[in-house]
Amino acid sequence: MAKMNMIQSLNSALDNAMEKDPNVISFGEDAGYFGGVFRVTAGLQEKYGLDRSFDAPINEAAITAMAIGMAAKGLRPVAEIQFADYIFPAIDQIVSELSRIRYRTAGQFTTPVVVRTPCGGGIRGGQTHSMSPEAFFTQVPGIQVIMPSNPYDAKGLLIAAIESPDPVVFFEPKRLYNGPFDGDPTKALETWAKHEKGEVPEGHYTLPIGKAEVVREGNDVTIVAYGTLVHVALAAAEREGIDAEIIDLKTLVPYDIDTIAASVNKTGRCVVSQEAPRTSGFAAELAAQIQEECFYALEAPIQRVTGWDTPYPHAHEWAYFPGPQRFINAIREVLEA
Amino acid sequence: MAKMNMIQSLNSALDNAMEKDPNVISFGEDAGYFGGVFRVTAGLQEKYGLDRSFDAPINEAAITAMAIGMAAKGLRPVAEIQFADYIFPAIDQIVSELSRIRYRTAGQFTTPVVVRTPCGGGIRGGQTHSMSPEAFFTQVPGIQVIMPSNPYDAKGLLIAAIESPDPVVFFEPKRLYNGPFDGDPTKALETWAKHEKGEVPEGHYTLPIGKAEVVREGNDVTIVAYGTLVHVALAAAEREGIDAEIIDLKTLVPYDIDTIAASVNKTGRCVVSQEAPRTSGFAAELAAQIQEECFYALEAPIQRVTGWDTPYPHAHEWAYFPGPQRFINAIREVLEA
Amino acid sequence: MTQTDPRFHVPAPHARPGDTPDFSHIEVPPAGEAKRPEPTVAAHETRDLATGLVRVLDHNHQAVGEWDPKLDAEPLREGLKHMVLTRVYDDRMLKLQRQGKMSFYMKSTGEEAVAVAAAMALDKGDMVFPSYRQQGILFARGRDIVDMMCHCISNSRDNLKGRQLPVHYTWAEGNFFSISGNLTTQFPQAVGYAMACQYKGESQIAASWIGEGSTAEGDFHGALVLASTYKAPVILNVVNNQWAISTFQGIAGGQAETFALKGQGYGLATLRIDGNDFLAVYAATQWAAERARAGLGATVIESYTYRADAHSTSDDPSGYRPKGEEAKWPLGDPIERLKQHLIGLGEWDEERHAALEKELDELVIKSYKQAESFGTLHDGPLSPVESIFEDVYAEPDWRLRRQRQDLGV
Amino acid sequence: MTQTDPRFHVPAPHARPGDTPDFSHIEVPPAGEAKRPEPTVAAHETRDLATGLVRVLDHNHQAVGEWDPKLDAEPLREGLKHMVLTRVYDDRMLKLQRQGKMSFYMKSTGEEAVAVAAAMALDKGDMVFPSYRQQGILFARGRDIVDMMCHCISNSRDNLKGRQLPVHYTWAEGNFFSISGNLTTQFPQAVGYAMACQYKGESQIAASWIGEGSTAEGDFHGALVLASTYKAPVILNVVNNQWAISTFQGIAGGQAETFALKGQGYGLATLRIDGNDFLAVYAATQWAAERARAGLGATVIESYTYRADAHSTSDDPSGYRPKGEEAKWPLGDPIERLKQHLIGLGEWDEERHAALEKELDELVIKSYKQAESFGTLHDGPLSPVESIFEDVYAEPDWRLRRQRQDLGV
Ligand SMILES: Cc1ncc(C[n+]2csc(CCOP(=O)(O)OP(=O)(O)O)c2C)c(N)n1
Ligand SMILES: Cc1ncc(C[n+]2csc(CCOP(=O)(O)OP(=O)(O)O)c2C)c(N)n1
Ligand SMILES: [Mg+2]
Ligand SMILES: [Mg+2]
Repeated sequence: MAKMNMIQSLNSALDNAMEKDPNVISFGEDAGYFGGVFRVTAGLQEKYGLDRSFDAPINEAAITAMAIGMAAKGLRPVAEIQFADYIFPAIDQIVSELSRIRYRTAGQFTTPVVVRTPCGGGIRGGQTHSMSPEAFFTQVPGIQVIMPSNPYDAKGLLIAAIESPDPVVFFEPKRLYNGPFDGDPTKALETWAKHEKGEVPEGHYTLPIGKAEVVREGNDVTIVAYGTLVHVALAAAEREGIDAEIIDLKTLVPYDIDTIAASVNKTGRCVVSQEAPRTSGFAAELAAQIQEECFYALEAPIQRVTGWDTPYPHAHEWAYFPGPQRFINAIREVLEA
Repeated sequence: MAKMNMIQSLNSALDNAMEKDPNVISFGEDAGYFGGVFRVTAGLQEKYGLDRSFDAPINEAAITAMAIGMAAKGLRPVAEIQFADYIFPAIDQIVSELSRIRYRTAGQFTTPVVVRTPCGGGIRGGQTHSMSPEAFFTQVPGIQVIMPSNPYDAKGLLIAAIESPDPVVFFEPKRLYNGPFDGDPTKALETWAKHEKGEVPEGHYTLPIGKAEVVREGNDVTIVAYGTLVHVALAAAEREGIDAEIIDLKTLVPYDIDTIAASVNKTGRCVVSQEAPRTSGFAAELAAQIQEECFYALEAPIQRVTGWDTPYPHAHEWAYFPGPQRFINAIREVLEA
Repeated sequence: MTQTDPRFHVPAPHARPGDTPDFSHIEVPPAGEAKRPEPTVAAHETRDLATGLVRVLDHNHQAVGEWDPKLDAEPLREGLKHMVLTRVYDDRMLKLQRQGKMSFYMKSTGEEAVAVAAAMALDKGDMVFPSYRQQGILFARGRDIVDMMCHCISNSRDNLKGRQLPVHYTWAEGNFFSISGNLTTQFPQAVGYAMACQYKGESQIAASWIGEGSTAEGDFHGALVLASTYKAPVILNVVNNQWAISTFQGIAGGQAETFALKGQGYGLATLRIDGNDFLAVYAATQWAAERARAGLGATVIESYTYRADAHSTSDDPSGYRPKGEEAKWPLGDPIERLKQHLIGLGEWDEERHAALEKELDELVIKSYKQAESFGTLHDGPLSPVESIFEDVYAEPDWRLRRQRQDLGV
Repeated sequence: MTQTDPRFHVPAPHARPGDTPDFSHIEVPPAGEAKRPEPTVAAHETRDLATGLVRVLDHNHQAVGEWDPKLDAEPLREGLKHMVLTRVYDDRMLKLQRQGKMSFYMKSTGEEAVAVAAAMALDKGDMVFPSYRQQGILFARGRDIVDMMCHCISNSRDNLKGRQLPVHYTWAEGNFFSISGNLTTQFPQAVGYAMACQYKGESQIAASWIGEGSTAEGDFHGALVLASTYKAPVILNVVNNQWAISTFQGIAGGQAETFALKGQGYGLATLRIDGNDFLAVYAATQWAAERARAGLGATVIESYTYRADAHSTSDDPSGYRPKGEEAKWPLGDPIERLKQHLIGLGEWDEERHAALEKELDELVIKSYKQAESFGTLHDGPLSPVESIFEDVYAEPDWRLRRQRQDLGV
């Protein structure tokens, strides 16, 4: 075991995967020589050579298409999109191609590509460095969607994604790269050093795709979160002393409905959350499915804690970000209903 | 008043709008000389000239970007994307640009573009001519999303979209172009000639964006539908003799929550529907919001009638398409719950 | 409102319905004129070849000049056979589509050489990423016709389980990648595939085809950027058949001299060839493959040809171009030209040709009977309904398992 | 695992950290050598200009050759002043960013001529679609410095209401379009805008700028296709400053000879110019604007220059290129070169230059004080919080009204 932040653990995942399987290669804008603007791929080119970790031209569609072609030939490409905001030029290759190759060829070709990309706000990135576009990808049959919330999970899930026979879009909440974040920007930055999920094995391990984790047990309300908001939800529950059960979803597609339903059936109340704008975000899918699944257990309407239906503003980032107060409001709402 | 099918009424909308405002122009792949593969823009080039209705290169991103640039200079561009399946190359220009110009310039520039595109299955188009990607766009702050279900609405809403100060993605359910469709592919094709919504004024009129319509009154269950499924839901209710209230949503963003909530509060039961794959579709947004809004009125979980989480298959199109039987199953489920 | 002069330029073709077909603007250089540099030549030295037109078969149907691939009669006859089969098959399938046997069809009439000659010049192991109009590759590579038909009529033996539109073939065994309904997406994929071939240390290369209309897509540029940056062993074919559904080549081409010339901007080798000349297509592909295998990177080949029939069964060209335009196409018909060449060589004659056509037509008819015995789209049997839930993922997750149950299959 | 030879080609720069900066591979043709055709010339006749390098200022800082725009001393001094102001402003803003006054900053050091000279050669009414490194345009067009700063520190007077990252200016009055954080998206938008200018019968044209790294995006191709098809009156500038964050120009350029050459493939006029030569940039822009206004379509201009500082305040170039590389750049510094030219003309001297620098630095400092009086990102006041719900739509719909309530503002 070693202390790692999320950048290091993701780097370690790539390192282990590349060590183990010579078909694993990594590329992206600034992701080769320099090792990525967030340094997730640092050192890989030096260690594995120019053709296993390399720089790509600034064309996200071409990066994805290149990965698809390589995967069809048996490689295991891990493509980095520098910011999730810049995944949109690639979305046609993801929606129309990557997701469907297995289906439309009836299994004659498969393209187990991982598209890694940092997402989310909280770093004053403004509207083009802050998006959480995960819900777009959860709509696409054939794609698995993952978003870890800590270094330990990030590594285990990234290796699992690379080894998955299916294509994966892997979101890395960039606000968590260097430390957990409870939603209070005025506090001193925390690091992963003191966090138990900052303890990361140096060797190869995987976590199961599709499994959520109850990160806090409780009886009064279930909070479903993923990525950065896991920490915010925890902070909100702690701050208010609420007996909340908090689920870290980790995988969005396929999401772990059993774990969620068991919890909501127990607590009878539920808050679902996402950092993205409210309308048609992934929390809507969760709410829709949970009310169907647990209707008779529910004692109050499911509340959604989300970003607003606006672009991510720069200066008023913290008015947009769904911080602890917004969780507390929603929890009160469901508890008092 | 004249009898029009949906192609004619959309064409008439464009004609009226171009007649009225010389800044309105129309373009797209095969949309100029030939008048569009579905003939929605037929005759416009002849009538208004080569620079008001013209062919565009096969580059959906460039078509959208061209529209943005033109709109910034004060034109009112109506861009056709030949099939909604091909809107993905344009999605970056829509999500990152079109939707945000007003916001990021604090109103100094606005880009009132309409992107028209035929969507949905039922014409044996296979996975690349059948998609209903509307939910993607409902996630994008700054965009209005419309999908009419008949010639009368189509015209009134298209003119409203063209005159809207905001950008609009306008979906045309292609299975409805030539006639209503109740979901039974074995029946003889119907035309709009005998349908009351096939009566369309020849002159200029608009329908309000954001207003739904109760197309069938009822007391036992509310069915929310849009596009092709409005007709399928009606057929299901008729066939089973169910006292269903059916709402034609027409506008998805902003959706008419008041009309929906009033109905669900009355009936206490609700089915929401979409043709797109189930996960994270627009029906999820509806269900999430309705359960929040009408929780105490609901006597059963809201059911979603949707496509499956698969690409749209070609041969088994009708096993995928959410036809009347799937509505009936869902209605029974909510009624018997 | 009356029509005024357009306020900005919108290109228009030379002739529209009602006009007399007019190709007088097309310059056809004499066959044999183009120089053939070594495949090791610097990319920028192929610039002239991007604006010229490599032609081997002259107006007397004789093979002339440096690009003559000097094939024996046997492969020429084989090529002829594949082209005739392609045409016969296309014609039959169109008829069947009109009879409601399948939902859709796309012919390659007039463009048979582009696919067949290229396929013959490639190794069978080379991976092809075609568009929907290179069915000729399948014939050249010996795909079973019954299997092809089973796909087109989506029956129980369709190797794509009824999931794809007709003509959107996949044939992994034959190194034939999945055809996408989305234009141009395969172009950059082919480059990635080619890079992976090098990565694996194999001599395999990749080749892809798109139409001239499809060059307008961003993915065209992406493919050329990748090919240029990584010097990938790939052949990037642009089939300029003059039309993209109803829009003529000028809507994609604009003021560009040729489509091949775009490759020069990326430092790629470029050839513009007579796509109706079997020998030119063969020679160009061979040249580009040799170059790619030598590690010298990609070649952009523009095949100049004409789409002699409708875009697809959903299209009627009489709405946008003069009737009979195809007969006036100055580069003739690829089958006729190769046939006359072989006759000129004394290696073929009209009788054998007629016999071949008859034989292949019978083969196609017989094959269709056989294919139909496995079902048709209209009457079934199809792939089992539950197969729609398979292959979305390696294993269906709970959502798909439940949905299958909901459908009751 | 040890490093082996790469199995496919991956381009690498001539020098990396620790190496001695090396620009010996760069050919610098003598100033004055390039021919200047009339702006009405056929696009393909500008091919040589796509691979050459238009230079006006020679090594003695004299203006030579056909491209000399023969400007009076006054506009030259004005240009010098705008460039100095740009640099002084950039330097000051960097310091302020380091002090936490703003979240982010991007300098244009070394590239001032590209923006300033182009802006001066255009009409003020021409619409510009810049990237984030053409702040020089704002100075040349006389934007109020305090306003610029108010944007960068997102205070209560930020004309973008704190919604955009610093340096992502918009200034409609000055015909300066919104800068996007997404690369290259503005390139095809500029073409659409230019077409609309023609549509409205105005003589206004559009100009856009992207970096050489950004040419790899699909939107680059889309812009050139549109410009070619519709012959739009637009100037498409590629600022080749050798670096795209940490990747050198070869990752986008691959085996291409130059970036300008790409324009030839679309039948567009093409110029490759010394971007550190104020007169060359001015002359080229003037030429392209004249061509555009004459209805002859677009010009692709590659400005060859060097990003003399970090990509942005989030970047440290010492991780990927040798320290001091900027000092070895063979085309020198744009400010120094114009200054020496003016001195050579007897129209300027070191004293006046020092005084100018001082004056502008004081202006910037004073302006900042003033700007700060309207607030800073850190300490406020900012735009009112509720403004985050405005301008999403013309009118907020029920969702935004409720959300504003939820936020309690
Ligand atoms: C991304 C995308 N946009 C639009 C279409 C619709 N479409 C299908 S074929 C076609 C024309 C293609 O023309 P070209 O590339 O010249 O190929 P050809 O049909 O002539 O072989 C169009 C516009 C599509 N299939 N995919
Ligand atoms: C679509 C998109 N992809 C990636 C990025 C991240 N990014 C910002 S600047 C940059 C480098 C751009 O280089 P270049 O075009 O040469 O411009 P320069 O910074 O040199 O002026 C990158 C990759 C982005 N902003 N947008
Ligand atoms: Mg074509
Ligand atoms: Mg650059």
